[in-house]
Amino acid sequence: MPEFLDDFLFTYQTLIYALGVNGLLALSMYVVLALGQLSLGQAAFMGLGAYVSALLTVKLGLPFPLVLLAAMLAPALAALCVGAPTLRLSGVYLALATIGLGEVQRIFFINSELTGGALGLSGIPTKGGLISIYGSLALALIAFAFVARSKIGRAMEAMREDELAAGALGVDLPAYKLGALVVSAMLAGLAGALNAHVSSFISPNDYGFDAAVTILSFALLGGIGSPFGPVLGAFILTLLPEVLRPLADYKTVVNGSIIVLAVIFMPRGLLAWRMGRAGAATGRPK
Amino acid sequence: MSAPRLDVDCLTVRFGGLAAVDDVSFSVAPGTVHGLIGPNGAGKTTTFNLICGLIAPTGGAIRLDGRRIDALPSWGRAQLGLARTFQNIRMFNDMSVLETLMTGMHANLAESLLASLLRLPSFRHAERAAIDKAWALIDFVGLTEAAHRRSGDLPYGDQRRLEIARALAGEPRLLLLDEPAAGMNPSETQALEALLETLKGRGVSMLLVEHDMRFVMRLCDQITVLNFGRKISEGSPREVRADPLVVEAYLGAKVARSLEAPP
Amino acid sequence: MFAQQLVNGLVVGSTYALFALGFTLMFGVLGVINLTYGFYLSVGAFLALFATQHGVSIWLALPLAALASGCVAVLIDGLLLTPLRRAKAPELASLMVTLGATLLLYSLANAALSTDIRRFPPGVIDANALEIAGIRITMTQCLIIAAAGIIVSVLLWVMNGARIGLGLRALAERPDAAALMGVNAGALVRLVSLASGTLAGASGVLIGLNYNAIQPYMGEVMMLKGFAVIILGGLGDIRGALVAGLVVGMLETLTAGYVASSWKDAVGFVLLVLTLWIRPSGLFGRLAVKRA
Amino acid sequence: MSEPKMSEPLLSLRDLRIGYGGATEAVKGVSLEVRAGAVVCLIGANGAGKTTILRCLSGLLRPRGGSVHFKGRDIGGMAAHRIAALGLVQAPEGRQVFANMTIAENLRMGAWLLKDRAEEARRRDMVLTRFPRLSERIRQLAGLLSGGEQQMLAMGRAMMADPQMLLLDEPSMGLAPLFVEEIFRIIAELKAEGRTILLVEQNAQAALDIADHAYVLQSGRIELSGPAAEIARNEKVVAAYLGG
Amino acid sequence: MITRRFALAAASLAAMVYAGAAAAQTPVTIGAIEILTGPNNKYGVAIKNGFDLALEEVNKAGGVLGAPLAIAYEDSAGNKDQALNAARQLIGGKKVPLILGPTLSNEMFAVGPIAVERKIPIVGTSTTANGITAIGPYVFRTSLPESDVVPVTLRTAKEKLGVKKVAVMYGNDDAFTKSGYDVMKAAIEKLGLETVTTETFGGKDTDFSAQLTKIKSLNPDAIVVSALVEAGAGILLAKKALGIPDSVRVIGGNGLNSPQVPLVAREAADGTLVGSPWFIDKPDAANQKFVADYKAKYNMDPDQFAAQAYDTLFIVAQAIKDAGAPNAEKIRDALGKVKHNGVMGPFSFTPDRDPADTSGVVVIEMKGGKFQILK
Repeated sequence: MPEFLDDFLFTYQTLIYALGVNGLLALSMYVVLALGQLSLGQAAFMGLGAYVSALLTVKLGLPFPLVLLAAMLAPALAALCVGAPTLRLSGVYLALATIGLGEVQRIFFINSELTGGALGLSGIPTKGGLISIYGSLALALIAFAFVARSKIGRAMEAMREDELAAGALGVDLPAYKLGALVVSAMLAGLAGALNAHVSSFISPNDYGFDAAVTILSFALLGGIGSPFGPVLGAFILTLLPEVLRPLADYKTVVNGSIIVLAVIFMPRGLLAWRMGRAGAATGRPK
Repeated sequence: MSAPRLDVDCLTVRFGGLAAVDDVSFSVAPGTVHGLIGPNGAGKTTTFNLICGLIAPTGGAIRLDGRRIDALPSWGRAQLGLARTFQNIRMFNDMSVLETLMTGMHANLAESLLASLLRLPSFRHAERAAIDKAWALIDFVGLTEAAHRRSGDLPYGDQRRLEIARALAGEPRLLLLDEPAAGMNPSETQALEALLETLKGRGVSMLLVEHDMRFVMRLCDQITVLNFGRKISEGSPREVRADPLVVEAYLGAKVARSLEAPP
Repeated sequence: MFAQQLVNGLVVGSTYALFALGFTLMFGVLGVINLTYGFYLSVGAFLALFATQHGVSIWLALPLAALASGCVAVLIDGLLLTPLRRAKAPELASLMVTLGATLLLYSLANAALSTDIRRFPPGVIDANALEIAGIRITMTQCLIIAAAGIIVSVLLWVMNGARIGLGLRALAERPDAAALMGVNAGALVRLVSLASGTLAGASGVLIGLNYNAIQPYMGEVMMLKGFAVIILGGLGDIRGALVAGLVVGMLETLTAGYVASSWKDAVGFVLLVLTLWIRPSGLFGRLAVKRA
Repeated sequence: MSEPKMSEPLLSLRDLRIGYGGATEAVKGVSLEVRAGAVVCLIGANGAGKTTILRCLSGLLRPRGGSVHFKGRDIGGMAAHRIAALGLVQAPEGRQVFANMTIAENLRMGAWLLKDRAEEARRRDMVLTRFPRLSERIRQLAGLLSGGEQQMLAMGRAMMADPQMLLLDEPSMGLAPLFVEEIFRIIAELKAEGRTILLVEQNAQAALDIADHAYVLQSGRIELSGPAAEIARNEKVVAAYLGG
Repeated sequence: MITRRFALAAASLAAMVYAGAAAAQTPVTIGAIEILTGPNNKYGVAIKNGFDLALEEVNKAGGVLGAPLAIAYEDSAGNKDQALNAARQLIGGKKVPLILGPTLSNEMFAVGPIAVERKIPIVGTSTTANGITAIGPYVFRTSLPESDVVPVTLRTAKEKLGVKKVAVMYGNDDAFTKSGYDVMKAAIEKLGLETVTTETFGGKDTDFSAQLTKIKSLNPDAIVVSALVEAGAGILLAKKALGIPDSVRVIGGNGLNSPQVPLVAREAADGTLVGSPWFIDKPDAANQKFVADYKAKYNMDPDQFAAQAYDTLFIVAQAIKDAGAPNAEKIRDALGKVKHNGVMGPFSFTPDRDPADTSGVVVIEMKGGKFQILK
């Protein structure tokens, strides 16, 4: 590898990884928002994925693909537990229940000997990297784009617009809500696992409420008309702090202003384009 | 007489101590239009919601083609072939007319998650068939020009048609119509009536809650009249409008007379 | 020790309730989860701090700082949320805009004030604890408990008895119909912002007096607990906010005193999740029946 | 049809145009007037713009062009609460009662702008005499009322403001025949008391029976206007709105 | 007279030329990652102040390798990812031969491995957690780890105050306070003290009444506290409010060793014991000069973070001079051999790159808002 490229990759490695991981997190948020639910547990799901994967790698030395699988299943289980009771309720309640999950989980990580408490887990071996992160992101994007243009995508949008009417058409509301939450938890868990294995160190406070809010803002800034919006939002919000580095103290001020202005002037997100919902050309039959 | 499509048997629901629907029974024969009328507050909307599955009954049974459905949630009933429209139109505003109709086919569109992820031929065929069917429905309800428009932007009358078409898209066994003519003027009502007549001609069974008596009397084969949560009369339009109980509680002498005069 | 722990719990619970009251009021009438709410608490604490540092009596500084926080709340609501309300933007957009504003406001405050913790000048209030039958309680703590009780009574009276409360409930339920009755929606929205901002400011001063830890992020720290409390009490429910605040405060204290302090912070959230399982509308909340 | 008096109309619209967002105009230049003491009805198909006009008159929508004068004052774009304060009060489409409040509280809301308690009590008695069904259930939540009762409450609520002019948007919509009769009987009573009413109705027959003057709205424009009795005989109106 | 004036002129000319030459040279730039924004920026700012003050002196004395020394600051905002980005920026982009910081132990656990990977020495000035230097052979620290300080404090308390029974409180959601606690626990066991209870709290908590009420009922001789300033001050205040007698001392870790504590806790802070490699009233001349200069420049008192940073910059400058070239590998080797006598006392590195000398540690007690040596 030529030296300048090597230097470039080294300098921006964390950023390049973070873009991909945050893109995945934004997609995990998108699945839930796309059917009109709101979860603030994405950070918790991510943390669970990160811890489970790190422990399995460090303590048991399991092979990476198996570790990733486990890192997706554990948050899926947590999503089932926290999602089921709130299915009957409006989105706000799921949001708050997931905040609860996040806090309880954080306190568990802090108090447990196994997870190293507040000191976190360090020395997680580097595994995966560019290919696994961006491969997952691309796969997830394609999958979401395909699903959006199918019966499932239509049912999800129908639920977001009018849950009652969607139910009257035979859309199994609890199954869809729970399914979306579980898929979203799996994606967040995957993102957490991938991230843990490129950053070598994780600690409970990385997955708190602030992180949850940041993940939400990825999706909202980008817009949820298509799965591409949230990824765009994630890229912008990940790059901003780095681009604005010279502003030092006023970095967060500018960051905040951008969010405020974007919402006021583009309430449907930066990428307001709504993806078509049919899986084939909708022209008149010949 | 053939087995009933919908059979409502001793249906009762209480809110607190109050019986909003009290021991109501009626049935809808296949291919017929059944009217459910009564004064405001008589329990029509509650009965309607009980049949759709938005409220759980306190007692009694509801059967669709002989199968108990009263324990199912609304989507479960929809999957078995119960479709409905809403009194206040509920559109999927951002969807095009065509997409709305494809959404209406949800319950009997065979697409697995795997097939849509992999874009298998089975998925493509299902989608193409759905689109073709949607076009046929669009033409049928006369929304051809609006097929690609955002459904939230359509005028009221068109939204009403689209809502009915959306309900029909699932090829329901029974169509529940909640005051479809509300907010329509006589000419629009006539157009709606024509549409429903055509459906009836195609053998679609319907249960209709409506206040426009001319509309109800012309369209319905059988009518059930509720008052204070109880059934007070049942029969053909002619029988019902002649029933003094109905005249007293609901129609009023003037309307009853005007209905008897041939239009 | 048990009696003392009960008093501790009462004080902590009252601070939670104080904080949650304005928060739940804002949600109840304006229908928005306003994340900038915590900031008004910091504003109140700092304004009172500066005033007392310039020799103003705390009894004057408290109401003035609280009112000024209310004005800041009105200003921010007018700048950020009113345009969204007018454009009938989706509810998540409002959440998002307050999120952005939170980032902006706290970082500005941090740049201007630094994050050093500060406390009121000595002697602004009698800091000595009263000791009654072995139970110690300070003047500020009595003030906090009394304030929580009084504010709840006043709010309940306003919302259920007073004419203005009637207008607020009407506005919350059907803004258009309320406007047709001659309700000046803009003015009432400002009034609610003012009231909840003032409540936040006042609780900021009291919390600042009690814990002596005034710093720009102090309001942000309260937000998570605030969420738990307003959900437990039922969103928008004033009586519920008081009871839930007290319950959470009491349980936390007893957990720390008799179980394990490391699980103290989890109690509120475990309770939250349990509540959602058993009684999703909160302790007092009624779930609105969806009508077809 | 010469107008004997040259007095100013109570309400007059000149070339009113209204549109939402960037979309095409829903109301494309409507002029109409309502004189004090008259009942004027506005009929037309769904989507013709009737409700849009009423919402604009009440200040819930801003006009894009043209003018609205009430009692000689330009009220185009004025805030809703100020228009209500001038005495132009609407009972909106779909009733819009405050479901989580009792009937008594709903009525109090109607008198929101009134400071005089004694007067409020007097008006309440008046309203309750007119709508005895409401007085039976005065402590009940409005959300538990039937549709017809809610409509009565909506009208009673509007009457609590003792309006100089009443805007009624689809008062008979979704009501059982007996209730429809009762609502129109009440409108007739109000007319007999000399109240000024602008009535928007689907039930064109009943509306034309009661009104002095009528306007027919189609696609955002006035197609026809004149004394109600004449309009009721117009062939096109009979065909399109009265049902052959 | 003339000669003297001439000599003076010549000397000053020479100085100017020399300084000019140094200025004209491309400066030797080292990197620093500190928390300069966000809620924890007071630590980063104090450290930066310490560096800048020392940097002025180093450059006034001719800089290093004939060129001025410069520091490229990067902000981590206390965020692990931003700290990583900053480190990569400094190593890959600015090609610095050495990095100072980062501020928090947590950040060091993330940043340390990549410095090791690129063989760039990284010197923590405030990272006191266990296991920092075990990250790899390029990770140094100049701050005494808690494990060197806390046992001294506890032993002194036992010997001078007769402490036998202690209650322990620590912030369990923060790596710094948690590792402080681990050290305390070990030291308490080693000294044979009895622990009556161990209580935890969150770093952002403001209410400690429940824990302290429980502690009060158990009558310990002292309360051992591992906390940062905010929580520490809150504990002192609550202890007084709950009427725990002044004879029950609070024995703190490094977090309580801050001039902020008495600012907030005021008289409630009196009697607090901490161990420290440095305190503001240390009488030696170097320290007096440092404190005076710092006050003159920043208009506030320095804290131990500033002092450690101040010393560290001299140590690093010395190592660069000794290395003879701004080369990471050479600087690392030179660092291991530096001997420096600064405001903290004599300093050198152990083979494990930790501070070797703990003789500077004194146990100090708060009296009337100021720390003084425990008699």
